[in-house]
Amino acid sequence: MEASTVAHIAGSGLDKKTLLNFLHQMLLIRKFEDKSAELYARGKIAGFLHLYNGQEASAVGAISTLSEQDLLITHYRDHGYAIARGMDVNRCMAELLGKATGVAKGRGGSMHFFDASLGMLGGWAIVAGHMPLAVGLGLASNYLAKRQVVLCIFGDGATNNGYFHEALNMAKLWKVPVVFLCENNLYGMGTAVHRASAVVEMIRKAAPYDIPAERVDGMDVLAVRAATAKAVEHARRGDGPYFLEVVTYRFRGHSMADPILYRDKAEVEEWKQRDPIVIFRARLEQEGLLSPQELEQIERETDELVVEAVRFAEESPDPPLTDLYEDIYASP
Amino acid sequence: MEASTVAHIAGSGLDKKTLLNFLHQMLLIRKFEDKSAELYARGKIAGFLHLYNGQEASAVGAISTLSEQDLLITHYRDHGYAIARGMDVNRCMAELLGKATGVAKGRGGSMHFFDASLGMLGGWAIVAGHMPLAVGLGLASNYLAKRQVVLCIFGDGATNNGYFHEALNMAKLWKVPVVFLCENNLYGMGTAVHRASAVVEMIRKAAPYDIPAERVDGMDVLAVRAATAKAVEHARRGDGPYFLEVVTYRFRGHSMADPILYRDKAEVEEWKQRDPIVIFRARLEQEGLLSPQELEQIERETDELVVEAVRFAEESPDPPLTDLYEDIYASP
Amino acid sequence: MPMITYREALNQALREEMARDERVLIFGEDVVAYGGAYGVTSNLVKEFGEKRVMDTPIAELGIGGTAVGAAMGGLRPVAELMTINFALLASDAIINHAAKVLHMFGGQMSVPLVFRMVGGGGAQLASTHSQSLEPMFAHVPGIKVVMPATPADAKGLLKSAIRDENPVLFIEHALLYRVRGEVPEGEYLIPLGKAEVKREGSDITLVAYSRSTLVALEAADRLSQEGIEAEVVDLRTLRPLDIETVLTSVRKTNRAVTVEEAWRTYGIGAEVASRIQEEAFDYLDAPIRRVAGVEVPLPYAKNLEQAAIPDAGRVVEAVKQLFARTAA
Amino acid sequence: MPMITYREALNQALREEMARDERVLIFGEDVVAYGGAYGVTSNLVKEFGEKRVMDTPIAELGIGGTAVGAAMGGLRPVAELMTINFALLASDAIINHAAKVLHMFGGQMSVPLVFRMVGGGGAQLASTHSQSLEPMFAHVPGIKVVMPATPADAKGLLKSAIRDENPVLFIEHALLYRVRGEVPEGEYLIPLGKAEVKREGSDITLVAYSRSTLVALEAADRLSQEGIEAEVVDLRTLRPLDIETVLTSVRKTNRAVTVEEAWRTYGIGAEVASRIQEEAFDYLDAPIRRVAGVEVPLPYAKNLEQAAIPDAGRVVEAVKQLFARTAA
Ligand SMILES: Cc1ncc(C[n+]2csc(CCOP(=O)(O)OP(=O)(O)O)c2C)c(N)n1
Ligand SMILES: Cc1ncc(C[n+]2csc(CCOP(=O)(O)OP(=O)(O)O)c2C)c(N)n1
Ligand SMILES: [Mg+2]
Ligand SMILES: [Mg+2]
Repeated sequence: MEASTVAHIAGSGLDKKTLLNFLHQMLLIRKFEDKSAELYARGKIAGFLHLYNGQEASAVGAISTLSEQDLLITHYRDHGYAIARGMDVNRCMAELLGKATGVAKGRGGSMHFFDASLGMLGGWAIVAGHMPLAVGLGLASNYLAKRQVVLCIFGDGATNNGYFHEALNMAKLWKVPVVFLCENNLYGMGTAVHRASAVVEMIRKAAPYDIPAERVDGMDVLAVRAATAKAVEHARRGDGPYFLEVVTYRFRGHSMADPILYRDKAEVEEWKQRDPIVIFRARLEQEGLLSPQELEQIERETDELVVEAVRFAEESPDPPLTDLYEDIYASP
Repeated sequence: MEASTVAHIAGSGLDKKTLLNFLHQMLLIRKFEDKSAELYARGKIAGFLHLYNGQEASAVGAISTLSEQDLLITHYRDHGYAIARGMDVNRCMAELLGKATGVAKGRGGSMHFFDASLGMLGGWAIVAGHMPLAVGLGLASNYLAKRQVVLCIFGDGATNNGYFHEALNMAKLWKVPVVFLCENNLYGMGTAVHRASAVVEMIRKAAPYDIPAERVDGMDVLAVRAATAKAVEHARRGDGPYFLEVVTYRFRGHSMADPILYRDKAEVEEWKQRDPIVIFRARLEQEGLLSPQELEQIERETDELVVEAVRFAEESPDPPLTDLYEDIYASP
Repeated sequence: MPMITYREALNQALREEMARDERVLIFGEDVVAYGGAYGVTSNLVKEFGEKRVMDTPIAELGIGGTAVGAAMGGLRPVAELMTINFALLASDAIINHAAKVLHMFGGQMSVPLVFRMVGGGGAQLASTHSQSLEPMFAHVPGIKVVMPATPADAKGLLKSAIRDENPVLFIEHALLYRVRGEVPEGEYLIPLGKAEVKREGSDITLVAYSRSTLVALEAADRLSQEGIEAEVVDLRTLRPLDIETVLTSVRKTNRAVTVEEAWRTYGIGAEVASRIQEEAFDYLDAPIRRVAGVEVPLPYAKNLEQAAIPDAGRVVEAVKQLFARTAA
Repeated sequence: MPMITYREALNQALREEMARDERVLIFGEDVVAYGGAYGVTSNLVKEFGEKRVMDTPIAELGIGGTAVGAAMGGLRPVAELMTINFALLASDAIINHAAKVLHMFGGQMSVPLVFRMVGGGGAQLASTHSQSLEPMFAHVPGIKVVMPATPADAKGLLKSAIRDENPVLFIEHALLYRVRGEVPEGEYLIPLGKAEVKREGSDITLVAYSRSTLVALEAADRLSQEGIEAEVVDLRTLRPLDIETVLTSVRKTNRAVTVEEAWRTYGIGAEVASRIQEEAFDYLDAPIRRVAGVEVPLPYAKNLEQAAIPDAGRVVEAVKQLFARTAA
């Protein structure tokens, strides 16, 4: 895959604490997802459950470049983004279990994680439908001179939708500070990219809007981090939108309901050799930045966080029935 | 304007009869439009009336390349296409007057000319909405091995719509024999191209679909003819869709309701210097292909056709009220 | 009070709200130089500049979505979708996005925005440009749907819509823009969700909205010459629906006819009639009749189009049938 | 007769019609390898190949429009829009294109096509994936809207829909796919536009469609234990609406309750209730009541979602209230 070369760790300009935190976040996401799969199998989680396994480097690398006031808006495969943005895993798990303590009071479920206080503005389930929302958020940022950058994450399948086209054109016309991040995991549901898109390199789709674009290895958290940092800088400077194609792969099915009849095990196994967590951990070790003790501590911390999240979620109350009638209309 | 150079007439490979017929058609369209404007002013025509003055070379040059079984589907500024395709001007005028003898029985009006027998499949008023219809027609042509080419005509404004994006992508994926002809007349309603599109050359918009594209001088009927012939040939060969940008200009307002507050007279006058009819007539004369007598005859014939069309339309009956309830559902 | 047109009243409401609140901005197709397809936004750019009055591409999906995003970002957009026919292309943004934000995300954020558009027929624009699709949108909880019938209501309701914290569909009527009426100057607000008795009467209740209200009023005048006094209730807002005002009237008149341009089946009158018979069953002396648009794509030809749109004659006829029925 | 599931019945109808008519083809998102999001098209590609079973991009505008074009070109496409929630993105293609072709262009061309999609809630998919938007589409003349409740109806109606010369919206229900029932093999057609009495009864008429028909039948069984015999009318087709079958029943029972998952206001029951009171006013012993979806975006949490969707209990309750009322 011709992707931008990996920033040598020493050259990444990141301190050890930050780097270990990346590993911590990626592991936490992976374990959160595996636990969710288990709870789904046990019937504790229902509805559609889209897991992020394999794509962790994208969320962690990209979202690490945002500053506090920046905004994040994503599609439905959103657990990883929420955790990378620092949302409370207890309340995230509670949302999956449909509890009152969930990040959306149990009303949204897996596809609709949201935390206004952290600028995580969803978690949207209509493919590509959130892209013009990102443009609107960018418009507001410019209009109110907030210098907020908006990171909008979507998949390869979304690029074939009319929303994508209208949003990118308007983003360029209005010069909004939006970074469009396309996670090209090679499939939209069960459809391979080449079966749904006339071109297989997503960056080519930014050309007709004159939006600068870069393609990056999505299995390399530092490469994603570096490319996104550049894009965010571009947007914050007032130079308008930027397009990133993050080439990655989802290790699990599209959703837990997916029989996975459309790709063969060999392909999956091959990609698993490029597990972003394994790769990054190895690199940290090579660079002498991760001792066995440190690794063990990170493993333990992340395990505990997930265990605690499940406990919190299971002990949380269901939403009261009166909640059904709340928040239908806002009063002035 | 950097447009493909004009095919020298001798080199156009067209006989005199064909060339004079082009002049005849362009004049007929121009006069039909001027008469329509007059009838609208006199209250005989109502609704939206979008006239084609200035763009005649596009319809005449492009549609002349279609064979009998080919299909044509266009947007609402459709009088020129209908006439170039050989539709009965009497019935076209009757449609504008809302008469029972109209090409759509008076139900469609100016925006919805249609003649199934000639493969003119409308006349559609939702901007860009007809583009996927063209793809569907192309799909049917391939499926039924009809080798029909579909010519789909739309404007610059339509290229910013999601329909455009989804249609071109599907056209390429399905390799349908569709020629997408974009009439870039520099405005979508009152909005200049650069105010509505991130890029001003429409051909750049074909790139992300890997569809071959060409930009041509829309004031030169022979240039349009040559480019379209190539595109149609490509599609008929089974090589898939083709994209043409025809750069032109509308001499009148967007519709008769347009106060034209968005462009200055100077610009209009400048373009009128490039009137496609004047240019083509002059060239024919230079080449010794058009004598004063021949010109006078063409002028007379086209005048008479329009006079007759108005007479026919005015003498035609209104649709019977029972017609309101006809054709709501087709019976098996 | 000054007499101005429905169009001027809307323009005035927009100007006043933009002057009052910096966060209010307008965007849509041709709203700047063109002043909007129907001239409602004309000259606003002169006063507020292109930062607050912005043209968009012909991109209804984009306009719909950017409006939702802008509202989430702290603005109060008034997005023009030109016509309700094109609003179908924004229906996903309106129904799956705008209408869901507040509840689906746990009440963390509301989306105060207005989608302005023209609806209705009668201008010979043929079947894709003449529809009355308000029943489709009024069906959806989470949004409000407003349809003013007079210049004064147009101003008062649009100002309230812009100040409302929720997504509001504001649907104007093509044939009303030139209608004149008295309109209070300056601060003049009409609460959303309140119907109004536009004419008092004791014998029958005519329930209408938008231009059909004028049709009902004309019918009422004619009926009055024949000794039948009709009360005319203008719904003004279709969601939330103020059924109380309707019921109060029907409990007095014991009869009702609904009037609308929309297609009859699954239309606005269906809901009104159902509510009346549910909640005032014992007050009814006769079935509730509906006068509605003929169920066909609206044709271009004037004679056909006119035959498809309810007029005072059809309303008078429906009312007389009701009385004939009960007399018999 | 073989007992098969609703899903298998649909698959069988597709297979039979494709085998019968070369012009029938299927396209939509993930209809090939995936077999459709709900498995309805599974294995069809093995039998008919990728020429007749085609995947599309995630492009509902495109799917909607290409289906209309393909039909105009001489094919009989069965386009899958996956869910009615996404059908909003195809609503312009359906309403401004498919529904207009025949009339607007003077009757020169019809568009025989079927849009298949799933609708309804109950699977905890949250508010953008659980809607019952059929009232929005059923409002539009020029299209037909079909919603089968049983495996047999699913097969018979889908086969008829594919043979129909008009655009048909065929709306399945997510919770019915696993339901089993007897389904005739081979040629089995049910005419569109015909309701069916699914249970006879003399005391009250329950009018429902799709999954709500099963809810009504369950309620009828419970009521019967309390001495109330309910007749259950399954509309099956929402447009054209077969009101005659409903009226015949109500003239016999003198009471009616409608049952639907859609939001109450401007819903299906509103039209049914209006028609009944218009045409059977003197037969009614009590107002027509509507049991419908609670007017909120459907939440994910199971307890909240269940509270929002009509169940047999709510139907029984509504019926009892009617009798209490008339007794009093
Ligand atoms: C408008 C719309 N159409 C269809 C769907 C059903 N759907 C949900 S996810 C999905 C695939 C999206 O693929 P991609 O954009 O590549 O994201 P990924 O799941 O691969 O991360 C589809 C078709 C939807 N949610 N919205
Ligand atoms: C979906 C939709 N949005 C808006 C309109 C209103 N409208 C009609 S024509 C037009 C401009 C189209 O411009 P262009 O595509 O360049 O074609 P031109 O009129 O210049 O030939 C607009 C905005 C419409 N008919 N359909
Ligand atoms: Mg993908
Ligand atoms: Mg143009």
